[in-house]
Amino acid sequence: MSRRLRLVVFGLGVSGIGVVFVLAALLIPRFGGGDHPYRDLAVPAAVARSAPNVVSALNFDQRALDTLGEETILLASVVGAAALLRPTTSEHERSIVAEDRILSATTLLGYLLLPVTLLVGLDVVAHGHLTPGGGFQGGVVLATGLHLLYVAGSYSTLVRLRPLTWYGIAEALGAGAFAVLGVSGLVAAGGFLVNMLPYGRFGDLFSAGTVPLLNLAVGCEVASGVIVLLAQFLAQALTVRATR
Amino acid sequence: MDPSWLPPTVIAIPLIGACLVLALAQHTPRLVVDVAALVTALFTVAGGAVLLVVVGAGRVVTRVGGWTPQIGIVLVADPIGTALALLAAILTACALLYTWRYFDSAEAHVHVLLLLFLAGMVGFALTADLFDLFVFFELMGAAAYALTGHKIEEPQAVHGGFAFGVVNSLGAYFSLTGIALLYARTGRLGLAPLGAALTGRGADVLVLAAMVLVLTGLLVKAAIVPFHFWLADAHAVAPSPVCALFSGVMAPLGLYGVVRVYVTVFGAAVPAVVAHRTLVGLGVVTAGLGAVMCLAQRHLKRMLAYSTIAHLGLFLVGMATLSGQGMAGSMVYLLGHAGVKGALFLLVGLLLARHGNVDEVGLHGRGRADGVARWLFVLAALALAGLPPFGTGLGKAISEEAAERWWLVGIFVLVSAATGGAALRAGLRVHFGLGKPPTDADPDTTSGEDEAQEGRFPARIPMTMVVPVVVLLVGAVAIGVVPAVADRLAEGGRLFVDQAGYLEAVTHGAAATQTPAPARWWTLSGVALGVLSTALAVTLALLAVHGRFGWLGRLLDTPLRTLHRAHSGHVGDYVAWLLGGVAVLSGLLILPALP
Amino acid sequence: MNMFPYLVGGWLLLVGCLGVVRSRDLVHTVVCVSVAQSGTYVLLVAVGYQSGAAAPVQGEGTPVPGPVVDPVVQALTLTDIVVSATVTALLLGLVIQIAKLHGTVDPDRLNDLRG
Amino acid sequence: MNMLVMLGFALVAAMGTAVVFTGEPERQAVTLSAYGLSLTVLFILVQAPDVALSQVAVGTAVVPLMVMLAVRKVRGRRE
Repeated sequence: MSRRLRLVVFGLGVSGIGVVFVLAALLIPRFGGGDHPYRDLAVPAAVARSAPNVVSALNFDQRALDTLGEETILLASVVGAAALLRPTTSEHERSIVAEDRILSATTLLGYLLLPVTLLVGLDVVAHGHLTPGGGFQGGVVLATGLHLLYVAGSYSTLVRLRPLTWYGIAEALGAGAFAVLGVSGLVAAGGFLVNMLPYGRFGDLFSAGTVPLLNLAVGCEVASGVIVLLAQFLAQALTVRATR
Repeated sequence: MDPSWLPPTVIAIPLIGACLVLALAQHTPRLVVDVAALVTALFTVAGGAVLLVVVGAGRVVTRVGGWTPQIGIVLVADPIGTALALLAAILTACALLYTWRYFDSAEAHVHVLLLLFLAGMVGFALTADLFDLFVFFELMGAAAYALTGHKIEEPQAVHGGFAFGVVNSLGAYFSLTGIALLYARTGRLGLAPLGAALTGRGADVLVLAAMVLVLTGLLVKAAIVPFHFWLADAHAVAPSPVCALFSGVMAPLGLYGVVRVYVTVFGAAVPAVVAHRTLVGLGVVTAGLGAVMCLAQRHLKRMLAYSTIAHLGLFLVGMATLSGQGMAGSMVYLLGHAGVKGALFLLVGLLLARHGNVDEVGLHGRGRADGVARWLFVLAALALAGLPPFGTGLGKAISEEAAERWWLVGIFVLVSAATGGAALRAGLRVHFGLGKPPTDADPDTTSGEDEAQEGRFPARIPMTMVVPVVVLLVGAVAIGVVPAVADRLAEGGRLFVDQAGYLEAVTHGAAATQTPAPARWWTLSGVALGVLSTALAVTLALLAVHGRFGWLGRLLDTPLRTLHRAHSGHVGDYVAWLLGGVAVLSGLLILPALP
Repeated sequence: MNMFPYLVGGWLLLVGCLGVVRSRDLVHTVVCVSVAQSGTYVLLVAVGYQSGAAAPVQGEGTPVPGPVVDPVVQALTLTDIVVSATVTALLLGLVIQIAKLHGTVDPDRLNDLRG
Repeated sequence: MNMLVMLGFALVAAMGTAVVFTGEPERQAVTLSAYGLSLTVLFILVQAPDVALSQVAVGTAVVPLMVMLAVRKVRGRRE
């Protein structure tokens, strides 16, 4: 289609959808209203299992299957991106040029922020059932933290601290651990993904049953997965070149 | 013993297997990876088979995590969903066996992605939660985009994967918007709780708009016109064993989703006649367009892809009857089609491996020495047209009976004849060198000349590549000759369209009422119509091989060119059609359903 | 005013689609797809909002009574964000390979999948 | 309070539109990051701290970084 015709088809479609959507939005319960039947069931259920962070309870207990699927999507796309960005037979990875080691302000900031970020990441993973955050958020923070080394200008250090094979294995084990915990629920408590551990005392680090364990598995998978993912993009942008 | 542990186990097997393969892949030889992946797929097949037996003519309901349907996620295995999960597992096993000698690279990416893809398909077929359906939809998608673009040395492959990814993702976001609207109205996410909440209130614009949006993503997956563009591109470029999965089970799962969601969620709120009329219309248009485009291809995988689109249209017509019989007919047809079409894709993969080419013209006569493969190709082409006793023929016969109206029966016969004829034409030209190679090249179509080599030009065809073809064809015959299959699916069809029974089973776990569905089997007219479409296909193929279309060919030239040009491979075009399609769908479903 | 947040969700979905349709660069296309998806987050959190309610994270010690905003939509949005990031990664990977093989990322100049 | 929430929604709508109408992918990585930040602000305003944390990690850091790297690779091919 020509650009013009394409925009005409799109325009007709959008006007139709727009009218329907506005008419539908008029019938949605008032914004900010108090009618949330699912919430009224989910919040007491979470509290009964000593999980103050109801969102975590939903993600790792009540709707844990969604999260299993979500982590599998992440796994699939990390493996998929690795497959799509593998160097082809007509490409090679050029060696990394050693950077000069002048301690600029950015470098210093990068090195200073690195431990802080890693600690924050671990904290977010560990307290996922108590405070905002969890395995996913913490995992991303951990992975991003490691990449502060790239910001600090030391791609070679980053590469040395990043044995990708092991992160690949850690990613697989993290994702597998979630499913295995699900199956253990089946064996131990008669139901897939059943929260089979004692719920503990409300607000304790070791409470809410399997929620912290699942958080840990996800944290491990997400941190390794995002590192592997970003590694592919960094390699493409920095080192993979066509062989002439 | 309570069988509720089985459905989640069947989802978990390929998932855990994929993680194991990925962990192993880094440090073990290729053979270990091949065996581990294949064993995982076979375990999933076994799990699916056991589940199918346990489900019987009822439903197995699993409350994941032990939560009630209002709080947690529920899995419901019924005969039709389980049959589709089993089909996905069998096709994945075939694909893994076929890839054993197919890819040179020692990478385990394909194995892991295929197993994750399988987990997504099984989850999609078994879940009874609308948001969970979206999650598994995306899981299928993520694995499928990467598999489509896997041949990264080939320009068309990455382009096709990209178009597929964009269109499918946007379709999924429309679905999610619909889910959000439904949640705003009802505060529920489970299919059964949603259905219960919408019962007896009638449908207003909010509910109808939500329905249109939710169905959009599923129709994109099912490649129904005008959401079908991605399918031909993706199938043309994906590795052949992956195509067998896409055509055989991924796209049909989209149709499964459409009917599942309509029946369980909207069955009581939206008049059946409105849904019926719209879906039949979409099915007829899809079948017709797919058949025409199928005949107009020279790229063998694109030809098979359009034939899949045509068949998806036919399945939708059968399912749109919203009757047990129509559902059963479509399912038998779908299973037979998966075997036949899978075999055809694998045979084309063999051509690609042996000759480095999938162009009907360029391969003219070059497949004469392919031994058993050339006879299998002709047989599969005839089966595609509906030759009894293949499952395709039986499914077509049952669907025709369910469709009732004579003109719909005519469409079934013509469309299956056209797709079978196109495949037969290619087989006769490539494997038997019949007719003269055509010389005119249409600039608006893709030829298959520059398709990248898959595999490594084996001098002899390896057994690992022939066995899956034979397995698939034997399976397609078995579906047509083992009465238990059609019987079980007849039961399944009846359960599938029974909204009240589904809601009852999820909320109270009550067993299905045991009124046996009438058995569906070959009838005299069914056999006759199957033979008729096969004969038409043969006639069409012979005419086409010898180029005898004369004035008809000249008359069709301009419209064909326009059609070719509309399938432009431009992702912006596809999205414009997507939006236009949603608007049309809104018009068809909302206006007549308003009080 | 009462429906404004819902309209923002719909607007983002459709404006993202518009971006895809008129895009002249596939990287731009991918970013527009992610904007379209963000429309779904916005719609979801808008649906779950309750005026004056607290975040669905109970305080330390004992659970605090009183309304909280709907945590379910937030759980869904979290999943949605992961999906968005992964889809973006895959599509960008494909774009990088398209650039290598076709020498262009202008959709108007990619014409190898016709008919 | 509600006024602030509405402003948040308006900001997100404006920023999202701006991202779409930024034609140059190089600059889009920046507007996308800013858009991610505006979504984060909105999520904080509507009492969704978990979502805000995800969004700030993914939407303002990881995704724009991937976009930037992809642009760098794609542009590198053209020169």
